[in-house]
Amino acid sequence: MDKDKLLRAYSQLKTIREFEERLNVEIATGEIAGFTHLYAGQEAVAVGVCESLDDKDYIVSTHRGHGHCIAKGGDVIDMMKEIYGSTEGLCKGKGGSMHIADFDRGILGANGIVGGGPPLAVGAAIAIKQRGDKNVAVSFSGDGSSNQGTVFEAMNLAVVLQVPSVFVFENNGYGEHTGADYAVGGDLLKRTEGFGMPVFTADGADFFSVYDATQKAIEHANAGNGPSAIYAECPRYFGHYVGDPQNYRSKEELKDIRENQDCLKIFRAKVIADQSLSEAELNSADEEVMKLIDDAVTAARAAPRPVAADVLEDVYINY
Amino acid sequence: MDKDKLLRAYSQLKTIREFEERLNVEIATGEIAGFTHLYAGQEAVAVGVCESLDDKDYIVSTHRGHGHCIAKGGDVIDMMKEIYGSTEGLCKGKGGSMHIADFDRGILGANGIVGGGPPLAVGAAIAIKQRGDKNVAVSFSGDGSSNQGTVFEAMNLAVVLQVPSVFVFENNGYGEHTGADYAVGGDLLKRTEGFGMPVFTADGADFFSVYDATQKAIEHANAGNGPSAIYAECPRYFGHYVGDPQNYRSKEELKDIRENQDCLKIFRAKVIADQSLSEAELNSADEEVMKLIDDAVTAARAAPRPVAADVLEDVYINY
Amino acid sequence: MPIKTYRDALNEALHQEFERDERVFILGEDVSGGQAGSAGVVDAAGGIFGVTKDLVNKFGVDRVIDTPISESAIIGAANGAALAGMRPIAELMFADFIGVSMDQIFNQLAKFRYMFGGKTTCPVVVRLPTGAGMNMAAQHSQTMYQMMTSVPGLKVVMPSNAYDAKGLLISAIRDDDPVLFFEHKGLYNDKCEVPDEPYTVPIGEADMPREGDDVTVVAFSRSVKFAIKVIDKLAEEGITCDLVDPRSSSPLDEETILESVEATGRLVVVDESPPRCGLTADIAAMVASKGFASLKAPIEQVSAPHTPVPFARELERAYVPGPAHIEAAIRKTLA
Amino acid sequence: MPIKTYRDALNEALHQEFERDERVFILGEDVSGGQAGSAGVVDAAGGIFGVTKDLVNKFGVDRVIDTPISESAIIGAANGAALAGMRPIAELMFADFIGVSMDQIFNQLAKFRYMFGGKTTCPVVVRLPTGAGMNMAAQHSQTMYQMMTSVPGLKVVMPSNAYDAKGLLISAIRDDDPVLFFEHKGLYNDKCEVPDEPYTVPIGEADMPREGDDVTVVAFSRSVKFAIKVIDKLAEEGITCDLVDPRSSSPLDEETILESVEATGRLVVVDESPPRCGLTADIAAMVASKGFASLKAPIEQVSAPHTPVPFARELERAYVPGPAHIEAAIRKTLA
Ligand SMILES: Cc1ncc(C[n+]2csc(CCOP(=O)(O)OP(=O)(O)O)c2C)c(N)n1
Ligand SMILES: Cc1ncc(C[n+]2csc(CCOP(=O)(O)OP(=O)(O)O)c2C)c(N)n1
Ligand SMILES: [Mg+2]
Ligand SMILES: [Mg+2]
Repeated sequence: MDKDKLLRAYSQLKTIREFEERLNVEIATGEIAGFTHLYAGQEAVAVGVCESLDDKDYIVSTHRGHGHCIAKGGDVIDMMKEIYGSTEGLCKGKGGSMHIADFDRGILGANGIVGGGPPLAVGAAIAIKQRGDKNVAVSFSGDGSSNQGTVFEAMNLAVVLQVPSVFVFENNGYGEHTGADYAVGGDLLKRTEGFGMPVFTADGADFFSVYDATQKAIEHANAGNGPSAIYAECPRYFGHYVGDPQNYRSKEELKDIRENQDCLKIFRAKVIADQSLSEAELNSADEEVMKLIDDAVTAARAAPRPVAADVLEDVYINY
Repeated sequence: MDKDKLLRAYSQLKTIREFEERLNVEIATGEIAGFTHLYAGQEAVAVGVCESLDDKDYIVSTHRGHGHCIAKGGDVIDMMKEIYGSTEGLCKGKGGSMHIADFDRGILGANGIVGGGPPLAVGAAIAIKQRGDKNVAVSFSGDGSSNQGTVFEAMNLAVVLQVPSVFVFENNGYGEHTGADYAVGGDLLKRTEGFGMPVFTADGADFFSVYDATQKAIEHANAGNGPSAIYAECPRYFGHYVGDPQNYRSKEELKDIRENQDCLKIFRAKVIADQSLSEAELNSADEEVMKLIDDAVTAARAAPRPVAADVLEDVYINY
Repeated sequence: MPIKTYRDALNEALHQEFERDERVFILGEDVSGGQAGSAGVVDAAGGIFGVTKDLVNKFGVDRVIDTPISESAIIGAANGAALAGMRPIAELMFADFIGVSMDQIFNQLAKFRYMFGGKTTCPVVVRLPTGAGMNMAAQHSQTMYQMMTSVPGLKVVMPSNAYDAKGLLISAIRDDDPVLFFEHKGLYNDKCEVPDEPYTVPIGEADMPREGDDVTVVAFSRSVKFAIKVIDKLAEEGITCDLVDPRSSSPLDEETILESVEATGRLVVVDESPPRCGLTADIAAMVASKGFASLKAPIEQVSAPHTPVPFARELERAYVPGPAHIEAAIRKTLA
Repeated sequence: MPIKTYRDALNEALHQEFERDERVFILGEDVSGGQAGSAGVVDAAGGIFGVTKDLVNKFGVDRVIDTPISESAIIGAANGAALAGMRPIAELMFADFIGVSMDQIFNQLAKFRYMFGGKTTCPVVVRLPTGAGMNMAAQHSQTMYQMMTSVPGLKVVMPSNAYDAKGLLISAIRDDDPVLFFEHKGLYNDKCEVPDEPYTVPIGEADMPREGDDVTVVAFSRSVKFAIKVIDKLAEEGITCDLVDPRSSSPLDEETILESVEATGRLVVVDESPPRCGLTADIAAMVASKGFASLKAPIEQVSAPHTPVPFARELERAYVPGPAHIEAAIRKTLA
């Protein structure tokens, strides 16, 4: 990977992290409405996958969608505005955190329904195949989501139709307050392989590992071999939603994942060790990110607010 | 297996076969309303499973439910009456062929929704576990049904809760007009095993093979090891429904399954070869069955019909 | 003009729209039929009711897609393909099966345009064979469109004759919003004049197949057919009725209904769905709110009873609101 | 009498019914919470809204069952357990998630008793946190009960206060028919007097929290609270209203509504669902058909607009029909 790409990947990881860390603070002010699910800890998955994609590839995200959207090129400022509920937000304040979408970037939406996304991605993959394009349609699912019937159906349909879908499973150990080891019966990998598609396993705290797995998935699709899956274990730094007291997790776990499974630390260590990027370059990327996030919050706070009449727009009829 | 049990099993196989063959004829008279799906060809599965069960075990059936219901002890005459729509039918003429149920026999209903049954069976298994009983709750699913999300969800839930469910998959090669080889992505066995439960494979044309598999599934459950599955390939003798022209199947296939995959022939050959039953005994069982079916049709034709006011019964309120 | 069945009119609409726009495709169970069967054919079915007949022979398996029995994936895939620029048609074999795909219908398809701030539309047509009359019992006979009418963002269309069937389906396919298209199973064999060339019937404009002075009858789907029968009979007695067929319950042509009630002062609403939160209640309420001053008599609602659909012939016959029920209601409102 | 929140009243009902009948159990996502978490606790959640708090500590994981995220299996398992003699309670985390379990709700649960000819009942309670007000946007804010009211065989209950919440939940658990029990998220913290001992509030009997002469207001769920506010304010001006809280939309206490309209001649119906085939239309239609002679003015319906629920605070506030909308409607019907 060349230097520019590496720096870009790092910036993306850092942008997601800081976006989420900052939201965690800002939500406490009461300015942001609704429920927010933070992606911090899992950045290597979103960025590892999306750095292999371009605007003509599709992703379908989840309730925990900020990371996927940023990684796929969603505008950070417009995202922040959406989360604040401004009319300048990506969805004009109608969607909020759980429904961020950007169709020009191939982001077919975050989704508040667990398991809602994978069937949509199969549909996008059908579109790709019918147009004869060489692209992929990626769905993200969590460990919890992997138990939703719609996800199994989507995998089966993709296999039957041999469309270029990539099913990314992010096992962050929990679905809300329930451990994956409880809720996922049997073996997530074997369940997926049972559908007759390869599963590329990656280290979800290591950008490079996820990136490599994604390259394989794309090659598989481009060769006309249909769908595949990527399986990555990764840490969830925060609670399920902002405000979750997390009494089901031990202090040790929370400490350990920050210390030993921080994708930013791991990335930095690798690129410094093999001298592909310098500490100074990384630090200056950090600074740019911090400024971007600052700007985003400032802009979002100042952005125009919707008015009551806007409720009746964007639907084909009112009664 | 002792002689009585063997004779009983044979009679059950034969009863189902003749019930269905006769319906195929009677439907042509126009006396029977609605859609009817015949089970002929698959008898060894229903009987092989249900001969191991008693009234305190539960089954949940499918749209192709006659065989399961007869095998589980459903009254043949009352079933026939239901199919004819009489008030003396098992469901007072309100359900018909697709909704036969008999709660005293542990038959929690045929089901017109593909994939509707397996979650119900998991619920019955929860009931068994909570009461501390040593019973099982069996769901039947077809190859086509195995692709419905609800079926995957049911398997996962049963594994997570370690309840005594048995998931029987009958692969008769087709879901309506579509071949199982097309619609079932990957491998049905591996998909099922991926949930972490054993799958006992049986020859669906051979009663003894299915019976043995069922014994294993029950032992597994009784030992407190939770759910398991039975996988059986079997032939479907008729079309998907009575009237289906079956232009998607070759004449050779239809001939071959009658000649080489007839569970009645196979059963007879075995028990005669090992001298456990005589030809005469089998023939006299046949005669009894033929009479029973005749009686059932005669009774069903003569049975009382519902009246308009019955529409408003059996629901908690009308408006 | 050529006479065609409702079924063939729909089939023709599909052929013509497939021809016109290569982004149009269809997916569902056995929409072609025969995949991996021992006879080696892939045009075995053409849909269980024959509406997609021959499409696969003309347009191939990539555009006439047989699916596993996975309704959530069927609707979800249609939704995703539409977001990605296609014009998918999804077939549910029976409207009743909407239950296993309901989230993709009301939380996804219906909401995308609004929830994403108008930055996309989701032009999916879902075709749903609807209604009772074939003794298929509780899980294969429901209308379902009354529930769907309550979902903002969905258009809900239910043609009552072959001419409308073709014109409305073409409109539905060309519509940028999602359309749930309910085809009554009891109408597939009904015939009327249907032009060979493609044409559209606008969604949201009521038809008025009968005009009269005494009573306004509003009826949907197969009930229109029953209402025509009754109205023609009553005309012989000198009782004349406006018959409004809204063609779609959403958008609803309130104006045509209100104008008619203004003239007649009496309203009978007929639909095969159960009564609670149903279409008869919906229309009655609209008139009680917006056309109250015109009303000379209580509004009569003719619906199915509030029960599941029963199996036996005698029971189903009593269940479906037919000509006798409609006639009684018209007479009552005049009494 | 002790003052308790709606949430605690519900929790108390559950504890008492679990105690009374060992066939009662609950299943859902995180109804206990914490299974296989690194802290090794299994009472981490008690339901995302805390309604099932502490149940697991008293009754154990066999009766307080955490499930995977598989709503079809959750409802289906409840249905199957009920057919097998248990009295299950299923929790859907949000009413909106009914979409992924809808078949098990309307094709299975609702239909068993009828379809099987009355040979069984299916005593399942499904608890569904409902409604807008928390800025959770289109997929976490819907009422859904209007759609469920159209399904024959289901009872549909929506308590508007803590007292009713406890009494209705106990009735629901003891009911032999399936009950969909809608708990408004915006009411969980509301308080009133709630007896410590178990008691029942009958399902299908309306409450009348305000009595008056000028207008009949019928309101459901959280709208009752808004209506009380407005009615108390208008009383100071000398305008007095009957307020009917039906408590359940099905069965519906038609009599109480009709009697009140007979006395007042004016009707305002309020509900947070969208308008089409909704509860306001349903009640309006019922009165337009059965109470027409009493009506002195057009019926006013106060509902949400026919749009999905928007996210931003300003938008959601405009979306939910609140006191201002109700007041305007009451004044309009008197104008
Ligand atoms: C159909 C549905 N059921 C339940 C929920 C509530 N819910 C939101 S996120 C979540 C957990 C999802 O777990 P997982 O897939 O592992 O994703 P993670 O939150 O870990 O990113 C649940 C249960 C929902 N949004 N949709
Ligand atoms: C949810 C749902 N989708 C589709 C159907 C229509 N349908 C009835 S039976 C059937 C095929 C089922 O195939 P399989 O499970 O293999 O059972 P078989 O008919 O072979 O016994 C289909 C598609 C249905 N009844 N329910
Ligand atoms: Mg997770
Ligand atoms: Mg089959």
